[in-house]
Amino acid sequence: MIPLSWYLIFAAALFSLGLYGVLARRNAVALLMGVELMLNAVIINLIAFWRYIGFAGMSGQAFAVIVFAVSAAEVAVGLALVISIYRRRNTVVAEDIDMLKF
Amino acid sequence: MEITTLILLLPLPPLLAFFLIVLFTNRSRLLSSIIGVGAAFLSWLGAMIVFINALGVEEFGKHPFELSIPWLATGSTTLSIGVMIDPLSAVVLFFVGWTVLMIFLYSVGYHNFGQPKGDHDKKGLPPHGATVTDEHGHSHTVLSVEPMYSRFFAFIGLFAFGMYTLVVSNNLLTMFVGWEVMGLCSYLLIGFWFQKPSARAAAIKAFLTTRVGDVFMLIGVVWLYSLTGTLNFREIFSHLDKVTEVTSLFGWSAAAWIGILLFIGTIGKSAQFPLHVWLPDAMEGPTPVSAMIHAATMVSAGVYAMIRMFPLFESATSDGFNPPMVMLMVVGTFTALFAATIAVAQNDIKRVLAYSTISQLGFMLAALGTGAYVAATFHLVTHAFFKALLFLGSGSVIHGMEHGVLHTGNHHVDPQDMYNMGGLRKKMPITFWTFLIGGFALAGFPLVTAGFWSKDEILTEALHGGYIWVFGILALAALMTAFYTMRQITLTFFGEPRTPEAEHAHETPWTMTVPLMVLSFFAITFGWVGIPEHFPVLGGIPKALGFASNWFHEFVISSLPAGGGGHEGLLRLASEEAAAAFDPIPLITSLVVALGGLALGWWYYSKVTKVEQDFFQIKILKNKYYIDEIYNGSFVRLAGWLSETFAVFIDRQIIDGILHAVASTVPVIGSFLRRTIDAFINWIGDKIGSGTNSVGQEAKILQPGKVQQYLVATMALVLVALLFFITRN
Amino acid sequence: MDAMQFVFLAVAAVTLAAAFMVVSSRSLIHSALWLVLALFGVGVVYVLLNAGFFAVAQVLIYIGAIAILFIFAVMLTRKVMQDTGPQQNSNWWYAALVAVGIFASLFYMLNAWSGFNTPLPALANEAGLISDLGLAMVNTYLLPFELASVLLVAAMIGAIYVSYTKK
Amino acid sequence: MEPTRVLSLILFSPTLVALIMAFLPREEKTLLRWTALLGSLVPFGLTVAVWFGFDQGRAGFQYVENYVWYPTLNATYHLGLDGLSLSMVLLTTLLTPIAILASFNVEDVSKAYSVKAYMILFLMLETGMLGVFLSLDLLLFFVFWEIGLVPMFFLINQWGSEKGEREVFGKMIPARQYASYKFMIYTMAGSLGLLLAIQLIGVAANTYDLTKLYQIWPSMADLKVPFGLGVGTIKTMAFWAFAVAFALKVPLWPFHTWLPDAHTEAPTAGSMILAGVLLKLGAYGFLRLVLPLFPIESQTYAPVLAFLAMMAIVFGAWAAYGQTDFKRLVAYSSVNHMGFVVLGIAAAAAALGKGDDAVIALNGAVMQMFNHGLSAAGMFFLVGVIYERTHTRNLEEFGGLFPLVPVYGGILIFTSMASLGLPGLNGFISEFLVVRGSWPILPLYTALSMIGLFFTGAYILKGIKKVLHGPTNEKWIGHLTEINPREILVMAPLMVLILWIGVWPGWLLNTINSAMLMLFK
Repeated sequence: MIPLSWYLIFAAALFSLGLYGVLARRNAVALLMGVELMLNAVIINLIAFWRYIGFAGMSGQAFAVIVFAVSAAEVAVGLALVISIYRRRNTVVAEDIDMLKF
Repeated sequence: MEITTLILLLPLPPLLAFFLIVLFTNRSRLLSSIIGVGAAFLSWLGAMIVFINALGVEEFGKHPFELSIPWLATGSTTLSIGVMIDPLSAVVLFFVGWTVLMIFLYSVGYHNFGQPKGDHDKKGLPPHGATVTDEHGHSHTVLSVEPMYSRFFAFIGLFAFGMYTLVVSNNLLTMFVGWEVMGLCSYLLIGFWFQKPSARAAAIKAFLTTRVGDVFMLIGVVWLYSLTGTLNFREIFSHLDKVTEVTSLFGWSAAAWIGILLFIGTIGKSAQFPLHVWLPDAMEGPTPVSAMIHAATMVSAGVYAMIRMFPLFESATSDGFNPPMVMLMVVGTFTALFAATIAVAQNDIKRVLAYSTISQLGFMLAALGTGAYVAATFHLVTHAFFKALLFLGSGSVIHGMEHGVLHTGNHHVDPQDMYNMGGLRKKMPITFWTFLIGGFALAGFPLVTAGFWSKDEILTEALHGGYIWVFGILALAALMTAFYTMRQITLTFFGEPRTPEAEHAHETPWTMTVPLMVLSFFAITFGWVGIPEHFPVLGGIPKALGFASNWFHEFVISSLPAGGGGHEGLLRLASEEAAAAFDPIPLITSLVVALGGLALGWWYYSKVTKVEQDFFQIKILKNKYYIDEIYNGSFVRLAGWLSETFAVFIDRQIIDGILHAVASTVPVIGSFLRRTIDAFINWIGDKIGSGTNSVGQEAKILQPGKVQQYLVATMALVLVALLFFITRN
Repeated sequence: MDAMQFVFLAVAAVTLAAAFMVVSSRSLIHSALWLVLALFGVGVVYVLLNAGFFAVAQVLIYIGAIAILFIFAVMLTRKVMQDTGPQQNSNWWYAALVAVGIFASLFYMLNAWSGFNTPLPALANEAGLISDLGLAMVNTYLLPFELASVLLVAAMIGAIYVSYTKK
Repeated sequence: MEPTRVLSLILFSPTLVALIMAFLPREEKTLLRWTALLGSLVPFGLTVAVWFGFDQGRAGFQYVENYVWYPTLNATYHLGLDGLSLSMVLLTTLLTPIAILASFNVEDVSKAYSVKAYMILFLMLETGMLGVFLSLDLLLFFVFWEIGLVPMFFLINQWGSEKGEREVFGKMIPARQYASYKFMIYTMAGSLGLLLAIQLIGVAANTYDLTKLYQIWPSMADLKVPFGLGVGTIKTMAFWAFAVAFALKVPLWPFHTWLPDAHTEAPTAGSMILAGVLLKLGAYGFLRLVLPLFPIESQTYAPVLAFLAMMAIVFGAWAAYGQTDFKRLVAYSSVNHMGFVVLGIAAAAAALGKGDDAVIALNGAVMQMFNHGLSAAGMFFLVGVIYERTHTRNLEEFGGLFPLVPVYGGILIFTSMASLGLPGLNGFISEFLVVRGSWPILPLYTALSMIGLFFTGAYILKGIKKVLHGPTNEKWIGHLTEINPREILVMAPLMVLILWIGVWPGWLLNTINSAMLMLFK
């Protein structure tokens, strides 16, 4: 018998690891991987809540589907951007992409 | 088919021909002329059917053919238009049908159908002739085909449409439509050779001069409409009391003023003094056009409109004085004499006829002014026949002369100048005989010709009406008419050829001579339908043969709504006209003036061989009393000044000047404000701006542009928020 | 500790370990491969949560498509980013602090929540779950579902447009 | 039941098309032109459908749409049609595709002012004009009234004729700039008073809804009047504010001087729309707002209006006759023709509700608006056709072109005759009705206007004389090409309508007549 808390803690841990990846990695591709981990953590949360609390309806799963779509879109666009930047500026280091500074 | 439907369809074939030629067949001369003449033939056929049908109706004047349809919604009422044939329009339709068909046919020959194309002919200029080589290898110049041949048929088609519309209308509005369509066509046709500056000027002159009249006429129509609520002739005449009861300026009734306004329209259209100036210039157009304008259609239209509106004129009497009728009489009589005097001094064969037309139209209007309704109609019809004949005949002469000009190659010889002619009777026999008939009809050669009977009737009526001065002046004008007619015939056809060109003149093709012969038939016989009942010997012949005596009179007079409007004047007139007993004085006068004038003309001009010998080349007559010069000096220049100087000055200098002055104050105020208040505000603004700038310079370090740093900061903030929530609980 | 708990703990441990390798591995290719493992672990967690559809979708979409996409991206950009240099940026240290802090505070907050230890409710009818989801997608959540598809199309066009080079 | 949102659809479909065009690439000129043309045919098609669905016999407005717009101001988004606005909407939606087709040869003048911008501006202009004709709310009316100005300003300013300079304040500036600023500022100046008057009415009656104002405003006796002025004075001032704004637009003498400049300098299609529709906005304002809202004041000042109309007719004709610039001649002819519209309106104002004369005058005025729209658009287009080939508008430089361009010549004569008011063509019907209606009411002014009618003939014939007739000017031989099929296609619908209305005006006049009867009887 697994209580809800386990899933939540697991998800929080996964989220934090992903967050660390996003904040700390230099490579933009790796940065996107971190984002994927965070999104997965979110999906686990949604499904866990659905399983434990909102079992009567399908809202949890429906939201999860949307998050799936969003994450797929995010990866597609994100990687395309990375490739595009790589082509133009010959770098994938997130810190180097700083044209928006003052 | 209902007869009214047929009447409705009458004007359409020429209109259809116009559109067909303009849109489709303008490249084919043959097709265009077939369509044109065919359309004229269809209309002629329809007109004759209608006319014959009309003859068969008992008391036709009371039961005319009429058809109306609602056309314009005007408030709570509706304005109807439609067609009507009553005795008056039936006879007009008769001569219009014939003359139009003849003119169409004549045009085929006149514009040299079947001749080769000229080498240097340009659109918009008369053809110059073409060089051809015959089988023997000799090359010589012949007449060349008109470069805008098809267009001509389109235009005269539209012209015929206008005239038919005008004749079959049962209301003033469609009549005005036909009237104006003809105005347009006369503009287009007078300016047919538009590359000639003189033709261009003449076209504009014609349009604008007639427009002066039209503008007044429009007011007349509108006024009549607003008072009676209808424009249908018969309805107007049955509601004349509505018009006569209204008093207007000078205490004259509205009927008088409307009559005068409508008459001004006719002055323009029928070229009466003082708006006659356009008609002689209209000779710039090709000859069939002149015939169209003078005889068959346009100028007749003016008189026809007056005859049509006669009951209105009649009703305008107040206190024994009838302003519009007097005006008709004065203008008509004056013009009759005035134009005749000018005609005597003209050398251009067509110009003589042009002034003669003005003069003859004056006869009709004067007759109408004296109340001679039938006489005016009669003269209108006979004049249409013989004047069309004369114009076409003169065209034939000119055409023959052009042949001579081409033969000799001397292009300085004017083929229209009568002093370049002479002796043409042998060269152009058919033209000669028909022209002679037409000329005698115009002069009023006794008993035989139609012109005698109609002119005689006018003189008789004038005398009967008690207008001795009208009678006198008209008789004098008739004398001069006979004189200048004989002058023309003598100079053109008799004697010896005065130029080599005249020697080489040639008879014209059958398409031109056949119309001449047909028209000369009517120029003689049409007079016989109107022989007065009491005329010695001849008056009884119709009765003896089983016809109504003075058939024309009986037929046409029934057009007047006798008793219909309940108007006494009309009743009096109708009975009086019927009873006009025979009087020898006018008959003798007619005989004397006609024969005397002809004899004088023959006697004098058979001796004249050079223009210098001609006593009547009087400067003031030759220059048409300098009326053109007076108009140019006054009205035309005034209009030019008003438009080119005055109106432009007002717009550019005064109105725009005020605008610019107002506008120029704005920069002045603006610059003042800029120097004072703005300077202060700017100072504050500058301080704020520079302050912001320096703060920004300091703060920009916070914006490294690195995503992850931003994100760390964000997340740190999120963390702080979380900790805040945790500690709060 | 029953079997389920054991399975869960094992899977979670593997997943978290893999995730840790994802964010810390020097070689990006290794990172990507670790990501595959982590995602697979998450898929197993879905199975434990009776969300079979998501488990399948996880394998198909994340592992089958997204992870492969990552591997391609890594290969395409290999030239400039060798595995030799430092893989963490200069302030990774703040990042770690923030991540740990967030995890800690999340844990603390969840602990304070009354429903934290909700027991697992029984499944009413296992067979209908996927079809329920399908019905919900075309009934109640039709609009979001359609929006998601529009979003995907837009993302696809955008991705093509962004990475397309004009010749 | 009639479809309820069709008016909004008509109103905004040009804007929608313009929006779509904003996303098309600037280089694809052919695509842009065709999109604009096909897009502008949509409102036309809808209008034709509305025309057939319109019930002449029913009083009041049809196809009404009414939504709250600014609740605090009581302003509404209120659209509706009656016979008057229907005929004007038809004119607008008809002329816009024609004008767009006429401007297929327009090119980029700069990067910003490209064909794309031109077409978009044109479509925006259509929405502005339609909005004025359709709105039944004073505030909405004003908004659209102003919207129409902006595209026109840019059209004149950027695509206007390239040559010509005007001296202003001692400086020479390009004529098209001068014309566009004059047009803009002059009209805006007129609108100021209009806006104030609208505010006044809106505040006093607490509504901007025209259908309600028709009931309340004319009889409103107690106003919260500032400065202690009487109600009558305030109403008179409001009347003049309205009248001046509309008179500027019509334009009435002496407010007309912007017109020759703007018309002359505008691009061909711009002149077509200016003369064809924009001038009608002023006359429409008189009919829709001034006469119903200020019946008493209109009656009082009708002689003044009639005097100005007479001056417009006479001076417009004189000035037209005095021009040597072909386009300016045609531009002044608009002053002349629109004078008849105002004359009819003035006559109706003087005898409002008293019998058929007023209704006939109004019928004539509205017909004249429609007819002038057709013939003036045609004339401007024809001037544009020849200008494009010869690059001159100076009448003295033409001459005898008829043999070179017979088809063009025929079309020019036809259109000129319509403009001249030849019976059998449309212009005559309306002039006849105006004269018929105003003669019994204002005989003096009508009689004096006849001078202008005469000179109408004079200047039209002058135009034909200088362009087509006379000896052929040798320098154009071989250079002047015949009117091309696209240009004929532009003229064809205009010519068909000119002839059709001239021969059988009933289809149009019945609609107008029933509307006038309901509005003003």
